[in-house]
Amino acid sequence: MAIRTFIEAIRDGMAGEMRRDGSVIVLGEDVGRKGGVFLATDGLWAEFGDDRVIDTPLTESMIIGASIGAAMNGLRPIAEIQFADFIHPAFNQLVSEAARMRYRTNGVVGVPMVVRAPYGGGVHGALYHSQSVEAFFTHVPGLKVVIPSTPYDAKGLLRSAIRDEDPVLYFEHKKMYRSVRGEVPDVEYTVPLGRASIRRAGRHVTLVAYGLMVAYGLEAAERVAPEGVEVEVVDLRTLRPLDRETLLGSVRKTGKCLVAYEDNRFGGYGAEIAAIVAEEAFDYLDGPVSRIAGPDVPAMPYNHALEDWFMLSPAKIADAIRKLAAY
Amino acid sequence: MAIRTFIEAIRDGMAGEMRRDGSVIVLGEDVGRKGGVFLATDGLWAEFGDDRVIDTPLTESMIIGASIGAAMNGLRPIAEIQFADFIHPAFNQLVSEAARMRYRTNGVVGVPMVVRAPYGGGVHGALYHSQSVEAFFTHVPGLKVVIPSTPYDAKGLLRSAIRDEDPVLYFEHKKMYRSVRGEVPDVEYTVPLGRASIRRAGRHVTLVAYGLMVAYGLEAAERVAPEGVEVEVVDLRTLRPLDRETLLGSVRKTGKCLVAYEDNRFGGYGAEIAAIVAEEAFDYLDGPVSRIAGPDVPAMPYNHALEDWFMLSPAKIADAIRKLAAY
Amino acid sequence: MTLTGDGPDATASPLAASVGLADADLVVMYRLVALARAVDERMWILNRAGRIPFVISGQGHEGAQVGLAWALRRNHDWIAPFYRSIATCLTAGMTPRDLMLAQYAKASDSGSGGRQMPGHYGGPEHNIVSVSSPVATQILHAVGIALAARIRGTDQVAVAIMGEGSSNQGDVHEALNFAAIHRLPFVFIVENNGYAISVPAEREVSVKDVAMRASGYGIPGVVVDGTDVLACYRVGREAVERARSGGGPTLIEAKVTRLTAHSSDDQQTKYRSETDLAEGRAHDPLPIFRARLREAGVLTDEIEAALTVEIAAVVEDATDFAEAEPDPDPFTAVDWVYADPAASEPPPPWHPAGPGLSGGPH
Amino acid sequence: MTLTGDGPDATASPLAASVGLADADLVVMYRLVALARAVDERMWILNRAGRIPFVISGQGHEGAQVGLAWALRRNHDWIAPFYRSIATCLTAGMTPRDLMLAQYAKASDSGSGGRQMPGHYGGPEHNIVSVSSPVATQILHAVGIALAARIRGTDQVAVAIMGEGSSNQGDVHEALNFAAIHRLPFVFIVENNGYAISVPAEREVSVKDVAMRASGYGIPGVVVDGTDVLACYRVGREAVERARSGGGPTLIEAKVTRLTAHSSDDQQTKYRSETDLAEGRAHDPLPIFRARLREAGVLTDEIEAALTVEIAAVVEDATDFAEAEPDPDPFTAVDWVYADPAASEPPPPWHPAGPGLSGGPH
Ligand SMILES: Cc1ncc(C[n+]2csc(CCOP(=O)(O)OP(=O)(O)O)c2C)c(N)n1
Ligand SMILES: Cc1ncc(C[n+]2csc(CCOP(=O)(O)OP(=O)(O)O)c2C)c(N)n1
Ligand SMILES: [Mg+2]
Ligand SMILES: [Mg+2]
Repeated sequence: MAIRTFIEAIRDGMAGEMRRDGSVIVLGEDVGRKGGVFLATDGLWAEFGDDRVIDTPLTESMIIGASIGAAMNGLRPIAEIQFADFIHPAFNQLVSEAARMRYRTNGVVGVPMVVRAPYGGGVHGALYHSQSVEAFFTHVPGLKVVIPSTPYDAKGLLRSAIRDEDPVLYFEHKKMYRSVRGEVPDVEYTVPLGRASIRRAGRHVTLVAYGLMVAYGLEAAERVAPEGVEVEVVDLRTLRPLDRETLLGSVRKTGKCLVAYEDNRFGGYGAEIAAIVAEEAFDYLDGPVSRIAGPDVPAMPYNHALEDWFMLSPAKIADAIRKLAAY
Repeated sequence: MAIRTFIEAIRDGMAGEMRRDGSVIVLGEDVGRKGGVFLATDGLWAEFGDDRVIDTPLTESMIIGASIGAAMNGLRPIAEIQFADFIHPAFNQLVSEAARMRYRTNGVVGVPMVVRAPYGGGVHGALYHSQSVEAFFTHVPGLKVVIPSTPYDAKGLLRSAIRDEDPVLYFEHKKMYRSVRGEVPDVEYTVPLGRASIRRAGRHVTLVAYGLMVAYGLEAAERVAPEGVEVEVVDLRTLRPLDRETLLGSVRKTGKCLVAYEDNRFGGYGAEIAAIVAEEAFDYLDGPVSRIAGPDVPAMPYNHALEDWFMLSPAKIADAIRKLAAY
Repeated sequence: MTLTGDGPDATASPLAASVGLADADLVVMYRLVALARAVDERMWILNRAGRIPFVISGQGHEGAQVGLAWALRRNHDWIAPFYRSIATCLTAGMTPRDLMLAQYAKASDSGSGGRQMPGHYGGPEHNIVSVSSPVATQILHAVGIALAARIRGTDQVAVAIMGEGSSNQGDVHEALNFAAIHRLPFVFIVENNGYAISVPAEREVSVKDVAMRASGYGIPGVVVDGTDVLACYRVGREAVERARSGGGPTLIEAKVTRLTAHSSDDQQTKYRSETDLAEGRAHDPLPIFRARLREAGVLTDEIEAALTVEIAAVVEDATDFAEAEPDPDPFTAVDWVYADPAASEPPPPWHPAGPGLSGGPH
Repeated sequence: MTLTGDGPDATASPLAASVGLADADLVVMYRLVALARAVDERMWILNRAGRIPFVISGQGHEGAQVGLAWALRRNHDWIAPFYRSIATCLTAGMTPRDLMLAQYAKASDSGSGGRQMPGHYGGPEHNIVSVSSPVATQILHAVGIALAARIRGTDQVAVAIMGEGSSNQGDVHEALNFAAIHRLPFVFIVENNGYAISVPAEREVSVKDVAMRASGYGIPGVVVDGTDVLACYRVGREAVERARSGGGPTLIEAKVTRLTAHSSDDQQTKYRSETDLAEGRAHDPLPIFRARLREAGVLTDEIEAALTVEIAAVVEDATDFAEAEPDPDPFTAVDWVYADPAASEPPPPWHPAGPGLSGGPH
């Protein structure tokens, strides 16, 4: 067991899979010699060379579209989108093509590829380097969406994503890259897609979260614990496919559910979680399924005062927990 | 009062605004001489000429991006996307640019433009001419989203959308173009954005719908009426901004809420409606907030047997109403 | 794809010899053009008869399609075609039965199992990429395929094909730039028929020839007369050889004509003059190729008569066969969202919940 | 933007006369180059001192920016710039205070009120389009602006500016095609500094000169040395005149150098050799323009001394001013989602619910 940062775990996950499987390649802007703007791919170009670590032109639709083609012809591409905010030019390729290839060929042609992208705010990234984009893609059948919250999971989930036969979007909260550390075994292991994890057990309120919000949620749980509120924190890890059993099992136990997400509230991923819980755990609910989420403004503004206003925090989540617990 | 088809009402709405305001232009693929593939713009080119009715190249990002620019320099463009399925190449321009221009200029620069697109299935349109895309855009603060359900509203809402100072996506269910008729006054009138309409009053279940699903929902309500189930049908009309008062008022009255939408269920627009109702009307609920929606497969398949399987119908909605009413 | 070899098949008229083929090749090529036309015409008849709700056609494009595709190695090279690529698909190995199954959207349609709209062909066993509707996306798939071919050393060439209107999409720019930088084994074919639905070329492409855009990527651009099947073959062969030998991509623009409306949903007389339509008909590749082969003595009365009979029978067979095949079982519509059925969301309430029917292949 | 007129300002050295300007114009242009550099250098100092978290720089691009922008009519023509456009923005009328307010993201930043990241300028009163981060989108805005100018008969020209890496985005293809078809009053400027962050031009653009792509759209493409400010002006003027007089768009590629790392988050020594960096420094437009003007006798010791003092004072003033301005009130963050505050969703629970504070401007 070594202690690794979040980004090191991601890098290790890629390097490990590239060593194991010669068909895995990495492509994206600045992923080669520079090793990526966050250094997620640092060292890969030196180890695997020009053919397997490709510095692409500044063209996201091409990065995704060519990855689809490469996946159809025997490779397993890991495409890096430099910031999740810049995935939008590739939206058509992801939604119309990657997501539908297996379905439209009646199962004959698959597209095994991973799209990695740093998302999320609180890093002075402003309107265009802070976005949470998961809701756009969790809505799309045919895509899988993973958002890890620990270095252990980051590596294990990434390995599973690379081995998956279908396109997986893998979003990494950029604020966690260097601030989060944890134990990561040196041995090869995977964490399966589609399984949530209960990070903290509790009897009164289920807090559903993913990515950075898991850490904030755990901190919020600590804050309210002395007040006698026991929070169960469910880390979804894979947003699609969703682990309904773990989610509903927890809510049926606690009777109260709060969903925390950093993205804009209206139509965000948490809306689906809330809707599922409201429908499928209705008889168990002792309070309204609640959400705490990013404000409904177009994007995270830059000035620190504005950014702080936008971002969720352990304190804001704790307030929402208190309100729900008191219901 | 004249009886007009849905598409005639839309055409009249555009023509009326173009006559009233010289800054309104129409642009898109085949909108000129051909009058659009559904003939929504038929006759406009003959009346308003090359400068105001522009046949563009086959490039959606350009259609939206240039509309943004034109709107910044004094025009009010109505951009037609030939099928909603083909709006995805313009996703970046809509989400990163149109939606954020006012916010990023702190209110100084607005983008008054309308994007019209036919959406929806049940017309043998297959995987790429049947899609419901509203959920991608209702999630984006800065955009407004309108989906009319009657010729009267189609015209009145379109006029309001054209006069609005912000970008409005206006989706038209293509199955309704010629099959739906209704009274449309010859006088100039508008229907305000952001106001839902109660299409049928009832005491037992609130059915929330928009677009084609309003008609299906009304038919479903008819079907269950003899069984003693009184359904209140709320037609949202504007999906964003949402008319919370009408929505919540109805659910607080009936205590039961069913949301019907044609789009894929998971993460669809109806998830947000369900989440809002579950949170804000919790104390009034006599049954789980329920959803009936399109299956979670990547798109609507072509063969009629598969398409029928995919599409909602009055019968399917009636079944869902019965289940909820019996709760 | 040449048949040239020893034996009687190796006979070559001066015409055939001029492009390095045997007369037998030319006859097969002619048959493909004529067959594509016959299948296509049948599609329209079926549409008018209410048997199939939608037709999109390759009529006028067939000469270029056969000539260009003839330069590829069947079942080895890759093709990312578009909705007019009927003759391309036939040349690459699909059969009239395959096409008709797609047209009827039957369960046994090997491209999509009846899920795709007519005209959206796919032939996985022939390395034909499944056609989708949003135009131009396929160019990036072909470029990615070419990238994989280069990295894996498979000696494959990838071809993408689309109309001139579609070539204005942003994806085309990004694809050509990347393919050119990496000198990928890639060929881009534009079938320029002068219209994107109703919009004439001068309102949708800013230059006379799409091929003029090639130099902006540092790759060769060639214009070829799409009615000249053998010229298309020659140009295609050069591009494919260049691609295979590491010389990088080529842009080929074939000037063709659209003999039909855009699709069965279109009325082209609304936006095309009678002169324009007549001019189009004068560029029909079928009679032009036929006359050329007759002149060269390659096509004789005998051969023609035999082909006519054979093609009629094949089209009849394909139609009858496809018509008789079953529709897909509606409950298969949940299959193949993912490779792993467990990854699917639960099916809708109207879906039977029996084993094998919820969320996965059965 | 020329100052040429009667009076002492009209004096023209042979150098100035060669481009139809007065010496006074040249001095103002030189001042703009030097001022942009000084503001830029100050930004880095502030960054290192921890005053501003992020810098993205125009150093090395200023000569081209001033020369090209000098050809525009201030506050009439439109500019859709990018994050390196410091000198462009100054030439178009923004002040060092404006730039520093943006850099500090203060409430009184007229471009965005502190919402945008440093480098994302905007000057509505000068028809400078607010810069966003996703590259290349602005080319379509400029084209749309040009379309509106043509339809409304405003006699305006619209310019879009970006780096060579960004010019590979699909939006560029779609924009140039449309602008060329309609011969819009539009100029596309590419500032080619040989890198897109760490990726060298040969891996991101498939041709030596981006200008080679112009012919693929049927528009003129010009390469100009970005260290030659007056050549840039000449080329810019021709393009702007052509655009204004109905001659359609032009693509101008200015060869420039990136004197700094991509941004304050980048370490360029990781991917650029010392030779490459030295070569870059040899193409610094500031000393080159200065030498040229001194040689021509336009820039004297006296003028230089005065400029040095003035620029230092202006930069000092701008910094002090911006530093002292207040941050935005966090509760204004709900404002301007829509023109109509009632269209906003309710604010989050941590937002005060007082009048004017929920969902609208106040
Ligand atoms: C992205 C996208 N936008 C619009 C359409 C609708 N559409 C289908 S074919 C077509 C015209 C294509 O013209 P061209 O590329 O010249 O091919 P042609 O049909 O003339 O062979 C259009 C606009 C589409 N399929 N995809
Ligand atoms: C769509 C998009 N993708 C990626 C980025 C990240 N990014 C910012 S600047 C840049 C390089 C731009 O290179 P170039 O266009 O040559 O301009 P330069 O910075 O060299 O002046 C990249 C990749 C972005 N801003 N937008
Ligand atoms: Mg065409
Ligand atoms: Mg550059």
